[in-house]
Amino acid sequence: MSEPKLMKGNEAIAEAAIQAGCRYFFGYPITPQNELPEYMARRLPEVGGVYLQAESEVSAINMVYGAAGAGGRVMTSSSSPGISLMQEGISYLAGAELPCVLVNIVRGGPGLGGIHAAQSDYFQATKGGGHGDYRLLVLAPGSVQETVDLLQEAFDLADKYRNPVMLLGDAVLGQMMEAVRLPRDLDEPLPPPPPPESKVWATTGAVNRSRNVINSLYIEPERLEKHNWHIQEKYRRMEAEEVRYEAVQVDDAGTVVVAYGTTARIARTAVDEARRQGLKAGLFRPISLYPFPYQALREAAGRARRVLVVEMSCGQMLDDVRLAVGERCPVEFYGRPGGNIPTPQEVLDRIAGKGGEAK
Amino acid sequence: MSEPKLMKGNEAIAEAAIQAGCRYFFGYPITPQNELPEYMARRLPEVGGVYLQAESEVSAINMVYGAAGAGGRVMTSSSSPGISLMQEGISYLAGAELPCVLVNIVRGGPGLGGIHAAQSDYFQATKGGGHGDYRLLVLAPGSVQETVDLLQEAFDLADKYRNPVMLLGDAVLGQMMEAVRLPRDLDEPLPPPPPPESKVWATTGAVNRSRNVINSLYIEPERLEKHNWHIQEKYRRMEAEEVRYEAVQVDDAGTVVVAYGTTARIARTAVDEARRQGLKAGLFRPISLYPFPYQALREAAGRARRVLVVEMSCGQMLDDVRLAVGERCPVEFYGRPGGNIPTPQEVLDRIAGKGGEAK
Amino acid sequence: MTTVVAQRPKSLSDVVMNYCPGCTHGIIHRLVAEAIDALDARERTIGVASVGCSVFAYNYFECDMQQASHGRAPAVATGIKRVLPDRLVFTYQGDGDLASIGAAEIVHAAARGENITVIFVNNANYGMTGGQMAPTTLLGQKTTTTPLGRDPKTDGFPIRMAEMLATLQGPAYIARVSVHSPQAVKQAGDAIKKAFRLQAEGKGFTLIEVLSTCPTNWGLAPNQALKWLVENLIPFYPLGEFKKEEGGA
Amino acid sequence: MTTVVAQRPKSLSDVVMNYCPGCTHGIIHRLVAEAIDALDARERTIGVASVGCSVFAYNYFECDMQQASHGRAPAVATGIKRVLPDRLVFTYQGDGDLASIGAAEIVHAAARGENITVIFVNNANYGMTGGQMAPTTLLGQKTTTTPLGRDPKTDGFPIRMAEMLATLQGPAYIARVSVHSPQAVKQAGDAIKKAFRLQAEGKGFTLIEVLSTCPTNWGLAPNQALKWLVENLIPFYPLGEFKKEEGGA
Amino acid sequence: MRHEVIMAGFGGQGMMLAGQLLAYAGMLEGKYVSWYPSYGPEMRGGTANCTVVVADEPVASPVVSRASAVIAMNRPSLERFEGTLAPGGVLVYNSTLIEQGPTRTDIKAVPVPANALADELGDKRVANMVVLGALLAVTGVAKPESVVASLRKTLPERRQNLIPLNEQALAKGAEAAQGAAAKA
Amino acid sequence: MRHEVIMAGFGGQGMMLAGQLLAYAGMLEGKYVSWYPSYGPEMRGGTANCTVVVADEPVASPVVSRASAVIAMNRPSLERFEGTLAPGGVLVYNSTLIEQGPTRTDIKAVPVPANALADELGDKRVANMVVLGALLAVTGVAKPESVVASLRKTLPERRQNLIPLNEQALAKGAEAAQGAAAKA
Amino acid sequence: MAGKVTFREERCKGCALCVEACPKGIIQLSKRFNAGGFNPAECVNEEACIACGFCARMCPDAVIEVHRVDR
Amino acid sequence: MAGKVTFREERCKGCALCVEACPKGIIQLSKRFNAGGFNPAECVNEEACIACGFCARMCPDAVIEVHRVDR
Ligand SMILES: Cc1ncc(C[n+]2csc(CCOP(=O)(O)OP(=O)(O)O)c2C)c(N)n1
Ligand SMILES: Cc1ncc(C[n+]2csc(CCOP(=O)(O)OP(=O)(O)O)c2C)c(N)n1
Ligand code: SF4
Ligand code: SF4
Ligand code: SF4
Ligand code: SF4
Ligand code: SF4
Ligand code: SF4
Ligand SMILES: [Mg+2]
Ligand SMILES: [Mg+2]
Repeated sequence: MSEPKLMKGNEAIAEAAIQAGCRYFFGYPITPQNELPEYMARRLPEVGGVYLQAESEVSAINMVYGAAGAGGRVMTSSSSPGISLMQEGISYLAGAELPCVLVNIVRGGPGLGGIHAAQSDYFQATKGGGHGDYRLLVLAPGSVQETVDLLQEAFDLADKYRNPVMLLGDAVLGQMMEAVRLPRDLDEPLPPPPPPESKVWATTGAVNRSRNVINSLYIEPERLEKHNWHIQEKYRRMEAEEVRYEAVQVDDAGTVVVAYGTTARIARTAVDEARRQGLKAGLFRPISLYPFPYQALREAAGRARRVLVVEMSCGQMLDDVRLAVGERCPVEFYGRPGGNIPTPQEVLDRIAGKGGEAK
Repeated sequence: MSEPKLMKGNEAIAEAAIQAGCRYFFGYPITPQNELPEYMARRLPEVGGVYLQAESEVSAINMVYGAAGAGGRVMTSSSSPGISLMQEGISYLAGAELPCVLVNIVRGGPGLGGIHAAQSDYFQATKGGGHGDYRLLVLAPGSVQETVDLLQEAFDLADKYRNPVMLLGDAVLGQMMEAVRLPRDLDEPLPPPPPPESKVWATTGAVNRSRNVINSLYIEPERLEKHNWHIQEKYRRMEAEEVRYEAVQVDDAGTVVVAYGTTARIARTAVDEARRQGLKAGLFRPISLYPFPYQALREAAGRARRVLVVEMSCGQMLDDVRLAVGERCPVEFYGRPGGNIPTPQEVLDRIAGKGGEAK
Repeated sequence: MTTVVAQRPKSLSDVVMNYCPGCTHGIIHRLVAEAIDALDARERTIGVASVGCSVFAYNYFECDMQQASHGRAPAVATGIKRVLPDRLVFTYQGDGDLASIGAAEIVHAAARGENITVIFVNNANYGMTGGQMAPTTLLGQKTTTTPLGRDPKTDGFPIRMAEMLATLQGPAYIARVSVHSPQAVKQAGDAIKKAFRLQAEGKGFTLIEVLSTCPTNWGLAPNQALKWLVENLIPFYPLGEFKKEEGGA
Repeated sequence: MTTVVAQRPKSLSDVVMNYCPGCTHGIIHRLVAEAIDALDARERTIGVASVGCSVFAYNYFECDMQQASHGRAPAVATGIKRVLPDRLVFTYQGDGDLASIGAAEIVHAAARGENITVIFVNNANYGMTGGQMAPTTLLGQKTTTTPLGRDPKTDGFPIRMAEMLATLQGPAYIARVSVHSPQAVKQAGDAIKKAFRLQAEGKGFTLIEVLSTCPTNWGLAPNQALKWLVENLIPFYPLGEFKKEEGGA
Repeated sequence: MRHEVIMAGFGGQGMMLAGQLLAYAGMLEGKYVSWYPSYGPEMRGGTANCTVVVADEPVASPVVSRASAVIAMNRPSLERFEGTLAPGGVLVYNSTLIEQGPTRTDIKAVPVPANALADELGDKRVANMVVLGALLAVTGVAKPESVVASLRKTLPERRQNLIPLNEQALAKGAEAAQGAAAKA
Repeated sequence: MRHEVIMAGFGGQGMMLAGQLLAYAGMLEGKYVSWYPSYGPEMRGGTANCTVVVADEPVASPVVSRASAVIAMNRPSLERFEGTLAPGGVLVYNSTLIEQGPTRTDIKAVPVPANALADELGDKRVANMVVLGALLAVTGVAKPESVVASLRKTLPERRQNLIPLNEQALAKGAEAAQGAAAKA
Repeated sequence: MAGKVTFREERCKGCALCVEACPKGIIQLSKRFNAGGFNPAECVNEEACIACGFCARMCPDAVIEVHRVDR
Repeated sequence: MAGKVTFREERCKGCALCVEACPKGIIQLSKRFNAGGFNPAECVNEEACIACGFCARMCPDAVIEVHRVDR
């Protein structure tokens, strides 16, 4: 563990990725994540890695495909419009079962939208914005430290399942500086990452083995169907093994607030304040958005009087919460789309039953 | 009404669009929808329209953006991977509130997948595969005739809401020939569509008015949030006014089969056969996938013993059905992804409680 | 008696432009507006703003405007032009927008001889996002993503777009100009006017590449930036006309 | 005593290729395999199949292969090469794939001087999807989306990719060859071998454009298709070397 | 009544068109019909096939896994589709190109020397109508008159003159089928 | 304890860096801290600002709508952020460049001639440390020693020699603030 | 023949490109700050102006209007 | 010196490009059908073969192998 450093989220992500063995980064500039590729551009060559600015996000995701297929530990990052451009490529990565880490530092949409923090890419990340039946494993950290902590896991999970893993952040996480401890100090030497050949399926050259093929085309429906169920089987495994969440004071809570990422920080403050004021509130914070912690939330909601979903969007995780909660109790919603960040007071008001669905 | 003609779905869509006033088509070839652009390439010049083969789907959707912004009645079509490439552009269209019709003749995924019929782009179409809080109005016809019938409406709804409308078909609908009646015979003259200037917001040249701007950028979070809620308000209106579905023999059904598009045809045959065999089955067929007919399905499920969802996917509409049904009765699933089309017998077996979730 | 030598063109909206002090984007805006005025075409011109520092161009031109997604302005302009063939349609794009993410769109609009005018502002970096490498960044030039200077071995070579596009049959006119001096500005204005005029005559695709400064990200005072442009950009990006009134017609 | 004059190269998998009878894609595959064999490089070569009739190329080359999304093979190859700089990496792309949807990717791989070899099969149409217009379709040529023949006013002009890319600094070698006769096939094979050799020497980006037939969509018998190629394609797409061993190094 | 017919041959042997005419004929007879082609890269191998459903009730899926009849114009088609026939189904095959008939015995095999008969009629191109005539005769999917009516509706003016030839081909195929059936 | 400070000026006036040092200092004192920049096209206008939160409890949002203190290095910054101050909040402003102070009366205004004082110290660049010193003196967000410690941790070796100068600047700012406070 | 050169001072960003462009050297940045916080340009010797328009041509913000005064 | 030319008949698609390429005109399509349903190419006069390899060079399906027989 390094001593605590004050680091910008975007830079902490980059450094943590490198410390997790990432040596290949392909990306294209976009606000509010530019410090991430810029950090990579400075630092990767120092550790024998490759930073390459692609001509577009479409190209970047396909470079990721090539590098992942060649056995590299690889990552890209972007923000909402750029991630939309990657959807075909992401579907290919999932279809060809290639491991990689994708970072989306979400900004306000739709269209060019804005450059401030939002959570309106939840559907795209969790349900699959690309075509076909596939999923990303989606992790949503709530602080710069958690982002750093999740990165090693993100790469390992990508390898474990041979599936892309998305880190869903937002402009607040990307732009803010917080105290953070990295696995290693910046001047500590890094162990060399495992060579590409250690991935036996990778296209590293057919030496002493039959040739490897990276592909997502199955022209016979029977083969494609089989492939699809094979992939689904991985998702069932993820649903069994990779659910992550945090539950704070939900056991006796009348109001369970459900929020992830930046919104969860704010909700946490509001919940604490509510308790101080004698209101029995709790916070349920999904960390893995896919697989979503349906079961745990269902149980928490079973004991509550109501559930309040807070998102920096018009209501997207809301669907998953409703699926979890069913008719156990009412599900209410408070949303701030477009780059406005809800304040603890706004959330507190809704906990107290004041104020409307939106500002 | 024309006399019945035997027409391929793709060509019927093209002709119906032209008869609905569509004069601009921008697209890029992809199986299994090629007959659609090819028909447009032959026929549009005859009616004073423009067919242009774009250099890619990314370009095509942005040509649609320009043409829609200029007041043209415009359309594009593609199939799954191509639609994924359009996600950024679709988000822009929704953000800038531009009317147009998008056709997705879905094929098996993920990745390059296959070229046979599938329904695995449901999430992408209904939840928004692009970034930001936006929705497409999604219509899912179940036959070539219904496709034709829905097209006039699709264009009118696009104009009514200033929002893209997606026609979600699949390779079966696109490739099959069926008997179809068009609004007009092919040799009947068509009335000229309204001029671009009739859309007062369109960028047709600032003559005798202040300039018009087509844009989705709102750099101030406050403005962007307001814009977002404005768009959401349209979606609430769609949810109130544009729900479409068909319910067949659901009133006394023990098993309500829920299916859309091609799968609904097959389910319909299975339901009829089940009735013949004395099994009380019914079919609930959503026609508008967004807005989804939650209320009507909830009511139908309320009277049923169980609901069976059949999709040519691994289960996507399933989420919406679960949201509608809640805990009123169990929701079961039968899916065939990747280009295999379920047979009536397979569905009948599931109605009768035989066979598993998938083949 | 007084005669006007210089004043704000009608087609330039009377608002503050958000460019950094001394950024030549502003000069180029004025030249475009003057070209539109020269044809008395404000009411039948539709402009397309791209994504870059000039993203707000839709607020700066006093004609109908569309804001296009990053790199796709030529496709958007094509959509407009095909619906409204008798209007003037132009795009205003940076070098990241046009030469990087939008490379396919510009090549194909040019190859089609699409009857539009493209204003291509080459400032050798991504201004808007804070000064990353662009396809036009010179070898050795430092940017936030080439901290040690652009190295062809890892970062590739800069692209001369005007020369590359001039190999196509579609373009009617392609020129490279600069705005580093009053004389250069005059020539740039003439080239832009010519491009719009050729479009009005239906001659096909026209593109003016304008060498421009980015004082902020180059880390130079505005006048120093002009000097850097003259000493570094012009030698690699020679000024001139690369394609004249053929094709497209 | 007998000596081998011609036999199946080792790097060509021993399977039936799904090309139409007489389609010259098959000849080009063989030439690529021969070039790999000539360098004895099958075990250190990674190929990238694109989307087009040659999509199944990943089954036809006896080396490690990746299948890339439509148009993006140069990006995929770049990803591979950056991880494995000492392997040989090639793409095999059609004209729709490379010159249309993949225009940005090829321009930028070339501009970067990416040390890969691109085999660019120009058959003047989209074979796989049933014969639509490609960027390389000749003026007047009939396709399913230019039923009256390609008209530059609406459909634009064909693009000469080799010439266009040769304006860039990154490429080490760009040539256009054909496979219409045994002599032409010999020359094509030599060019492809040269490209692979230059890559092995680290010289930078190499691209061989191969004029190829599509008997099925051209609606011609295989031998007639070769004749059409000679009489129509070659005059517009002259054979030759457009860029030789500079840049990239 | 429900016929599910697969018609297969080389590209150029006219099976797609024959299938469309059959569907059209069914439509004219007031039936529910569908026609569904094979498409995509499988065509590259040189075979083309389509599926025609003609039924009294709406067609659920135009794609069938078990056919009631198959027309095979060449050997690869026979090999590929013999297995998809339902027991008791009809297999019309082009005995000019296919020397060895089907191996299955639970189906009704109808050899028709289609190319030879077409040659007799003086136009190679009507081999497809010969086998279609044979199919109609054995299965009764539609009446030959309806196929002729379909031709009348779909052929452009300048090719209407080909109708008598096609009529003859249909008849010749029917005849051959009856002969074959008699022999069997 | 919870301080929410907005620090604003032209790009180049060093506000972003001063904010980082303040956050670092808070971290060294064991507080929860966050630093958040303005970014994107709003920079194009030439102003740059950041928000620093230093608190005893975890920071919910690093973006604040109501600040407990504001540093304004130029007039546009003053105009923009005066309104975001909570009543009773502290406004440190650079009186070298801002002739006319704030209009609000429910806040504590602290004019500091930052550029002039920096000039006195012989280095224009430390104007940011001058106002930071003033802020620390008036609000006690962190101790000046902690800011100096932060400099020690973050400055590269070859620039450690600048620390005494910065220390002086902090002190000079504190002094000026106390003077201003005395006057008010 | 002389020139009259007027500045829309509140729009000036003090970039000094006009200063550099003026062949007569009669434009300077003033010590004042405008609302944008910039030191705006001004003509310090209008008598000497030759109405060449160079200053206006180089101004990125269309701050300057130049008239030729034919006396 | 003469040639020996062998065909992997089951792989032949009967495209006849070899027929056209042979300077000696000794390749023809046979009347047989192979498994693919094609009329495969064959050499009808191997004696005349000069082992030029042209047939193999033009064969898209790598059907042909050519050997030079030095007698
Ligand atoms: C799809 C997408 N990718 C990236 C961005 C971020 N972005 C905005 S402007 C820009 C580059 C602008 O550079 P350039 O086109 O050279 O214009 P300049 O700012 O230099 O005038 C980028 C990458 C975006 N908005 N959308
Ligand atoms: C994103 C995407 N768009 C479109 C397609 C459909 N498609 C497949 S191949 C092809 C064109 C192939 O033409 P070309 O590259 O010239 O290769 P050829 O078949 O002629 O050898 C197209 C458009 C696709 N698979 N993916
Ligand atoms: S960042 Fe550069 S290009 Fe953008 S406005 Fe500032 S100076 Fe101009
Ligand atoms: S369609 Fe054309 S390019 Fe494709 S395999 Fe057939 S002949 Fe070759
Ligand atoms: S018009 Fe010419 S002389 Fe007069 S102030 Fe401007 S630049 Fe100077
Ligand atoms: S050029 Fe324009 S903006 Fe710059 S200083 Fe002169 S008047 Fe002001
Ligand atoms: S080797 Fe030459 S001579 Fe012999 S068969 Fe082949 S082409 Fe003819
Ligand atoms: S060239 Fe090859 S495939 Fe064609 S006929 Fe000759 S041997 Fe057969
Ligand atoms: Mg730029
Ligand atoms: Mg092609």
